[in-house]
Amino acid sequence: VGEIRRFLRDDNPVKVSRSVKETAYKIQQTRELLTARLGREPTIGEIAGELSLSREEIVNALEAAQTPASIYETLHQ
Amino acid sequence: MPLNNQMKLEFLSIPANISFARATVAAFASQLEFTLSDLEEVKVAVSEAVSNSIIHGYRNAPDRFIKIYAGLTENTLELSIEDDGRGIEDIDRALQPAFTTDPERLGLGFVFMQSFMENLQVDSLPGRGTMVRMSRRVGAGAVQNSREH
Amino acid sequence: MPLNNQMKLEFLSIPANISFARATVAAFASQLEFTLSDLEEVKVAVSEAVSNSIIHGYRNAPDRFIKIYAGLTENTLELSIEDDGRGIEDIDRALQPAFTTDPERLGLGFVFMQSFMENLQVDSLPGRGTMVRMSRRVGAGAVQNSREH
Ligand SMILES: Nc1ncnc2c1ncn2[C@@H]1O[C@H](COP(=O)(O)OP(=O)(O)O)[C@@H](O)[C@H]1O
Ligand SMILES: Nc1ncnc2c1ncn2[C@@H]1O[C@H](COP(=O)(O)OP(=O)(O)O)[C@@H](O)[C@H]1O
Ligand SMILES: [Mg+2]
Ligand SMILES: [Mg+2]
Repeated sequence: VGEIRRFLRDDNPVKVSRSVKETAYKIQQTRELLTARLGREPTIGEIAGELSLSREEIVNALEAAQTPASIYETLHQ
Repeated sequence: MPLNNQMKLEFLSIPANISFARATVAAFASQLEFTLSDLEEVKVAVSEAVSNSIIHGYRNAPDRFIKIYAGLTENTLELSIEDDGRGIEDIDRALQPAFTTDPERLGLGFVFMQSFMENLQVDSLPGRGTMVRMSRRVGAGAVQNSREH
Repeated sequence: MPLNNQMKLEFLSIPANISFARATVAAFASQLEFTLSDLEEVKVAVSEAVSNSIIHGYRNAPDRFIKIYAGLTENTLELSIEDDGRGIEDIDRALQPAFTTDPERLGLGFVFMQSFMENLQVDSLPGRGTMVRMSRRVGAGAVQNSREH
């Protein structure tokens, strides 16, 4: 378990962390790449397959990278 | 159409949960073959409905609950967003573009929901609460988009 | 400690919802100042508990429901994961490393939950269901980690 814990460790603060931003950037890059390759917008499954991420991880990375999500939230946080 | 998956989410009526709710619905919807743009639009619709419940339904009381029910058929996300807040007096009027009961707002929430989702249906009883139902089919965005060009 | 936020999530007992549940809990927990690694560990614990409900609690029946309740205090995520499935005969034995009732499994689920989370508590009644409670404090991982080195 100690091994797995060390393997998983990556001590970036999660909110607006560099690696979350990098993941979000990679997702957008892959989206453009696949759009060019397929001649249409890729599905989330196709992006997930290309990046070896789960669909949900893609959704969460995009959400985390774009906080605050709305003017309303900005005003109230 | 038979439902292949179902979830129910209940959370406190605080602004921090707008982003949580939209991410959760998008994560659930991502089990279907939506595009990222489809999911972005679904997220906007969820944000609008949830912030309406917080702002209008509960008038920013932070101790009430909002419920989201979501179902997936083979190709459709079905959504319902509910509060038991103040409710809407005149639903037809509330749905009109630029109608708002709050002079600081734009009155475009329902317009967004209507244009990004399908089958928008609003049920409400003054003093009892509001339920907003809508759905989104895989491929619907693409069709709409190509029609636009 | 007072709760600053609360959510409840209920979903069908199908494998596709394991990754949905872990992503949802992580999105909720990310309202506190957890690190990415903290969240990875929370996600492992959620996966283990949810897959236990699916595999052991419901023996892979796809039409049952699993409930997750989550609360946030100023610095702690509190979690409870519940099913109303078969239940556990002998909880102490189930918690032991390498104990499993399924010869194809490793019997390490509870070990992971115990090492990644704090205050693991298991309540269960045979034939009625199982409730697993656990919590995770901000900064707990860092402390534990520096102790290990
Ligand atoms: N959940 C709700 N509870 C009570 N009233 C609501 C709710 N949702 C919408 N309304 C009413 O409908 C009106 C229009 O909503 P919307 O189109 O989102 O515009 P806006 O939020 O900018 O006012 C609101 O101003 C409000 O009066
Ligand atoms: N939700 C549950 N319902 C019924 N039995 C459970 C549940 N969770 C755990 N168990 C029992 O506890 C045992 C140990 O669980 P765990 O440590 O996760 O190992 P594994 O899942 O690999 O068997 C399981 O084999 C099962 O008998
Ligand atoms: Mg609105
Ligand atoms: Mg297990």
